[in-house]
Amino acid sequence: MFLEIKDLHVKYGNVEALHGINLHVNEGEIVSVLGANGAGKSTTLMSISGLVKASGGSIVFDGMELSKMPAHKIVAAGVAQVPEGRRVFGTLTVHENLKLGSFTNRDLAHIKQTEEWIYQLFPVLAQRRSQLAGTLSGGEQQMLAIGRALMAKPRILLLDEPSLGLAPILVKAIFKTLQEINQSGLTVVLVEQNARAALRLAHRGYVLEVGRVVLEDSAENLLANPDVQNAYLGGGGH
Amino acid sequence: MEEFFQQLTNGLAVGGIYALIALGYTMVYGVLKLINFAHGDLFTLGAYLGLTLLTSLGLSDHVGPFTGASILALMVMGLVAIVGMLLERTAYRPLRESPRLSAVVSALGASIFLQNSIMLIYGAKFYVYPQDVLPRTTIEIFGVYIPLMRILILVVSLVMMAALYLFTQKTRVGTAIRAAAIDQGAAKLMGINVDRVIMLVFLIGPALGGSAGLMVGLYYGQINFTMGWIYGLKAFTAAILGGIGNIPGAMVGGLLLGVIEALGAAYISVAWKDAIAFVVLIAILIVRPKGLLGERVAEKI
Amino acid sequence: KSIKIGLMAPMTGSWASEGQDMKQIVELLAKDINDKGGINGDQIEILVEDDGGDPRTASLAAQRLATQGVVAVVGTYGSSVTEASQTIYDDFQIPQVANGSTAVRLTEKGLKYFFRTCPRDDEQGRVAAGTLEKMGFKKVAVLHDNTSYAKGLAEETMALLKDKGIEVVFSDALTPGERDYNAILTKMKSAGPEAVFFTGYYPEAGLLLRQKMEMNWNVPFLGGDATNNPDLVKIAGNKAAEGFYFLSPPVPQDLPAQKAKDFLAAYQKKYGAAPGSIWAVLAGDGFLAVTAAIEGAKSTKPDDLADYMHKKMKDAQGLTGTITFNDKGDRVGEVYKVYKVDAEGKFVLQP
Amino acid sequence: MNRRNLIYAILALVLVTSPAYLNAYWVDVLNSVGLYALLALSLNVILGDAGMYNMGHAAFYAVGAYCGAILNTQFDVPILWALPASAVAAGLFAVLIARPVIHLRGDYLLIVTVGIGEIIRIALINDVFGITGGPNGIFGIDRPEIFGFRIRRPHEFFWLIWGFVAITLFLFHRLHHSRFGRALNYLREDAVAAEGSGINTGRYRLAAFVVGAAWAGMAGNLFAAKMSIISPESFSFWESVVVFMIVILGGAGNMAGVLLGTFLIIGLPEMFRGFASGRMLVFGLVMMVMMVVRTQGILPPGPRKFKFLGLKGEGGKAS
Amino acid sequence: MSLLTLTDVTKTFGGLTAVGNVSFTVEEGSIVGLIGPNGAGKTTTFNLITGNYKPNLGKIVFDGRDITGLPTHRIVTLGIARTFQTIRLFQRMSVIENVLAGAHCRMKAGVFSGMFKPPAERREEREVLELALAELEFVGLRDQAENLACNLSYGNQRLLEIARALATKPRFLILDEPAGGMNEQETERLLQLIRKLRERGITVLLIEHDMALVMRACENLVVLEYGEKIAEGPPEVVKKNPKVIEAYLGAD
Ligand SMILES: Nc1ncnc2c1ncn2[C@@H]1O[C@H](COP(=O)(O)OP(=O)(O)OP(=O)(O)O)[C@@H](O)[C@H]1O
Ligand SMILES: Nc1ncnc2c1ncn2[C@@H]1O[C@H](COP(=O)(O)OP(=O)(O)OP(=O)(O)O)[C@@H](O)[C@H]1O
Ligand SMILES: CC(C)C[C@H](N)C(=O)O
Ligand SMILES: [Mg+2]
Ligand SMILES: [Mg+2]
Repeated sequence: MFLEIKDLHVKYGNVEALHGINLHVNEGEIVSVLGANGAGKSTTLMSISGLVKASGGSIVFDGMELSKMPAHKIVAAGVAQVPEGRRVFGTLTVHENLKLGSFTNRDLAHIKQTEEWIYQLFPVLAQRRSQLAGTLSGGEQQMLAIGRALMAKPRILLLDEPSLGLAPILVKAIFKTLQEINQSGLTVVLVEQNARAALRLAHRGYVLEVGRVVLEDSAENLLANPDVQNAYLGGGGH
Repeated sequence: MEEFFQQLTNGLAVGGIYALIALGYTMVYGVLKLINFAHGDLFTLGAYLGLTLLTSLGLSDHVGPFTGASILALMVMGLVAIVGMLLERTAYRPLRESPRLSAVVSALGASIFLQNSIMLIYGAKFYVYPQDVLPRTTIEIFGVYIPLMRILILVVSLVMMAALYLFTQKTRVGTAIRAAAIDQGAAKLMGINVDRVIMLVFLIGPALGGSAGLMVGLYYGQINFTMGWIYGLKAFTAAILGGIGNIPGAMVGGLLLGVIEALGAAYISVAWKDAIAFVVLIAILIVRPKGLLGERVAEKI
Repeated sequence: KSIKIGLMAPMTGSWASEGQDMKQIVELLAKDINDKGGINGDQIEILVEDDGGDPRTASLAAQRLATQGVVAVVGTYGSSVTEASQTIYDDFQIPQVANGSTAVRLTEKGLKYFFRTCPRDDEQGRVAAGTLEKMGFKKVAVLHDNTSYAKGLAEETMALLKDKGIEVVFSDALTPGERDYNAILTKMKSAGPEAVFFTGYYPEAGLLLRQKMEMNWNVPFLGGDATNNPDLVKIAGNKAAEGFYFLSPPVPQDLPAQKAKDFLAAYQKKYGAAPGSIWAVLAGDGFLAVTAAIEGAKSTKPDDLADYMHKKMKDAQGLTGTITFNDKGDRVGEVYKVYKVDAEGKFVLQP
Repeated sequence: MNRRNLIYAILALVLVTSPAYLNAYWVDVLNSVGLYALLALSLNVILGDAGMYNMGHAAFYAVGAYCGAILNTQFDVPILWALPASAVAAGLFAVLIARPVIHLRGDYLLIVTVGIGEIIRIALINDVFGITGGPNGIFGIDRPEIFGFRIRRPHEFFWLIWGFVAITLFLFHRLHHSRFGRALNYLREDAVAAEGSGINTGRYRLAAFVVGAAWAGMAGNLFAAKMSIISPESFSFWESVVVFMIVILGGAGNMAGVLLGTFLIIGLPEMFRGFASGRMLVFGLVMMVMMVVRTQGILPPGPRKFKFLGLKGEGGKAS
Repeated sequence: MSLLTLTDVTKTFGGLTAVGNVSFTVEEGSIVGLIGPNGAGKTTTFNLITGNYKPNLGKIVFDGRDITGLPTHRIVTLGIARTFQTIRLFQRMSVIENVLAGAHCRMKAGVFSGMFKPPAERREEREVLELALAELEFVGLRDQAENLACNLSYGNQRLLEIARALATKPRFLILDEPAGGMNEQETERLLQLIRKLRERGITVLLIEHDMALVMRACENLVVLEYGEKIAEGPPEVVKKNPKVIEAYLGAD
């Protein structure tokens, strides 16, 4: 198994946010994680990346135990994340942000090539190459955050609400891109509020509720599940 | 006119020292947003360690004055860097996630601690560097007297600034330092070892401060355990003047502050010179609220 | 039962070496008296408080001494530090004998319990102006450091110089505690004085001399009594210090009295070196004045002591000569002398 | 809640009875603590409540002290009568100097206030307008008199100073729980959002400075009355730093914390006297350790409590 | 009657024209949507209306009064309130304290009445507390009143921003992506809330990328691209506009 999370517990101070999550991702899959606000989706992704430390359980990625590894080593092992709230480096330029994405990657030719590819993917970014990231519009920053994560040449990409604040046309474009890069072999974990679009893209999905996994199934089954429809797909849909 | 140029060189010499200390200040500030009030005391420590090493090793007798001084400088920088790193570990690291001013108070505590440690170890009296460690030649150009030491101070500051600037702007690690300065969490997500980056910064900053201390000892000869306080404040002022966090800014701010002081003393009043310097500082900040070279990103709302 | 006498001295801060000497001298003198059976049969106990050479610390130190039952206090060194403690001792009615604080004002307030064993700056100003006149200078620069002592002395002297028709071509204040005084020296040089009178303290004087030499400026320098400390030569270096004049009561090795010679020998024996400056020795005088008063008045009551010292004490034996106080609490007698630093850095009394 | 009030009451009682069993020295230490408490409480309005980095508070203290001293020595105004004048002088001074720099953020404001403090000190040393007495300062300030009773000894000053602290606590507590107090907190948390909520942030920045300065001015007046001599050294940069440390260490924005901070920073070094010359070393160490252990300050402020009971739409739900 | 009118408003950053010659009006009592691609200048337009930025050119008239260049707090007092695209609550303060921030501009007490608490001050305090609780009730956060803002979930934080804005007693409310980060169920509740706002007589200007929400909530849309207005009209019409489809909606 590519990524396997077993009985993951996470605490913020004294409050436990995750009460034993079990989740796995196979190589080449897109796995979607759904859940209401505060269910623990972001916390799960952050503990995979090592930014919050697990208080119990294990996270194994390609045979490596991540839960005890420092964050920078996890990234070097091939885990990249597009964090919630984008967190681009505001006073650095777009170009420098992308450069930093490839911090663990020393293959210069590949870096250049990926950067060009990202500029094709998001032409606005090419125009804004030397603008400071902090002055980009919300959507532009989101594109930059995705581009930056791709620069790391990851083996697994964790996305935390990538469609947040993006224009519909871009949401479509990004989801299409995700599908493409997935088809070229990249494994993807996708956290989304836009559940319908996410499930259409994903192979499998998980539903989180207050720090626990309450449902796990194939994407089609989840889409068809009346509970899921009620809770996350806004009932009837359009 | 002669007097003007003489005063200008006087100011540049003082400013060179300010700049050197300010570089270390700005370096640390840039990453941790921490006003390291203990920086001035690391500077003092540099001066004292320099004196101890100088008198106990007698380096220049063996290898010549300049090589001796360079080796001495490296040793002092190394030792002060270690103290700086320990300081970061004990007094600043636990405060990384807490309000900024908490760390400032911890830094003030560290400053008091360091200053009094030096006093207890060396005693409260003035110490005097041996004279003529470096040749004390003064050259005269068109009636302007320039001691060689001053040229040395300026050159060292400029070289350090250029090196630091290139390092932070052009290298991979330098970019990592800047990224960590903005958002440590996001930097970790880039695979940057943030603890290492901060440690590095706390090696470089104090080392620069220590080297400035040694320089002051060698040039002025007289040191005492409280001197870091005034120098630290001046250097902090210089860093702000140039735009804190900005490396060329520290240089510009330092030199400018030195020159303002000298010209203020020369043409207005010696007794008021510090007040004049602050008035100029305030005037500049009113016009440029982020200092001379500080970044001026309008906050995106 | 023992008699407690307080000593307030700069044990830390920039004048710490003076404070250390003061303590050693007073303690040695006290031991001497105790060994001989004390005063009126009582042993003496010395309580030392650090004033840090700083007025605020001094006011706390004074409070502390005042509440520990001392009958009198000796000290302290700098005028501004003494001034901060004066009213406190006065409120507690404790006689205070300062040893280095020469500012005129201190005894002009009509405080009943304040005395000093050092001379006053009006005398020092007179000697300074006289010396400059005698040396034949027509244009002088006066520099102080904006402490109350230094500024007072500078103003005193300038007024006298004006009367003598000597032009003051430059007068300003430096900031003590800095390292680089080139800007001031450059400015002063361009005013073209024939001599410079610096009224500040020795750490700055040393730097001024050294930097003056580095800019190849050979103007004679005269210093006030606060430059009288061997550290001056260490800071400036022998070469730069050579030829520096300063005013001071006689330095320890020039004290004529046999009592002083004996004491200095004993001191040297005990501590390995002679006291650095005269000021610490004057603290010894303060202590001797207090003990003489206790002995003479046969009392430790503040009013008795103060009265005795003001009116009855005549030519009590001190280290620097005999001690008599006038109504204001000032010591009677002219003591300022001119010294010059020689090539070895020794202080040589000028005829 | 009730337990906390009980603790406060006990502590207040201990303090009020302390002159009965402390000697003059320790009472004087308490007086010192009281004066610094006033200063720290006034700085707390600027630094703690409004979040503006002011490291030049000694400037306002100085203006108040000199105003009182000059009125007293030159115009024979009884020193306590000059109290309002000291407040007004320091407040006006704050309006003058703070207005142009009030928009500066964070560390830039910090260094500017340091600068203002230094400019004032240097001006005092150089005897501006010929009324400050230069380095000598002003001496011969009358002892304060209340109802014909002349205050001289530490035990007498204790009541004057701590009485003033009590009044200050009472008024500032109310101010904190008012529209003004809340506005300063909004400003501290997020100025853009505060402005966007309709708060005139510029005006409140200035107002915070004026209130803080006026109070520091009155503290200065009391200081002058107590010392009977003031000089520029009493208003050095270090004084500003000490007050700054008190506020942050105690818990910026919480008056109980600030008071506790004052006792620690001003009182503790006195207790360390046993360490002789090492006492400042211990002090520095203790400060580092306290900050590291209590990273938010010893008693950080909490959210305000409101009584919802009895309001419209409240079905008797107690809070 | 039109409540807000923008006439040829332009804002540049350095060489970049974020908003260029934009004109539109908002009728009193309506709900208008402002849409457009990322970086089109929507948020900037909001910031111009609320005085966070000053326009380089053009005029903004609110309720017959020229508000161009007025400071933000004045504009709020005149009756325009807003929420922020990136949440800007007073995170370490309680929910009720956050709402009281909005009520500030409707109060009078100053320093002295704060210290001396005359009856008028006490009455005023009680009134705003009631107002604040009522607004919390309105957005459904009444039971969170004493919680810290940072402890609220993302969606609830957005609602709290709305409550704070409402406490300023606005006539005109500007919402910048209020549904961002909400799931569909929460979005549905938001839609109800926006409709209730209109019932209270508050005019709403809304930026949102959630087309489902925009289509259902708004009666009029203004579309920006590259800082310029490219379309305007009722949702059904705008939706079919080829320019809008190409630039913003994308073809299905
Ligand atoms: N830094 C933090 N400190 C304390 N508690 C936190 C922190 N971050 C998250 N939490 C709490 O942990 C829980 C899970 O939060 P998390 O952010 O993982 O949820 P989420 O599913 O990503 O929600 P959303 O859809 O709002 O992004 C919530 O109760 C939240 O309040
Ligand atoms: N303070 C600023 N400095 C420089 N450029 C800015 C600034 N604010 C905005 N911009 C630029 O102006 C343009 C418009 O930004 P704005 O935030 O208004 O877009 P938006 O329409 O709200 O986009 P989104 O839907 O992504 O939030 C963007 O290209 C952005 O980079
Ligand atoms: C002890 C002396 C050197 C000090 C100086 N005379 C003063 O009054 O301050
Ligand atoms: Mg999340
Ligand atoms: Mg926007």
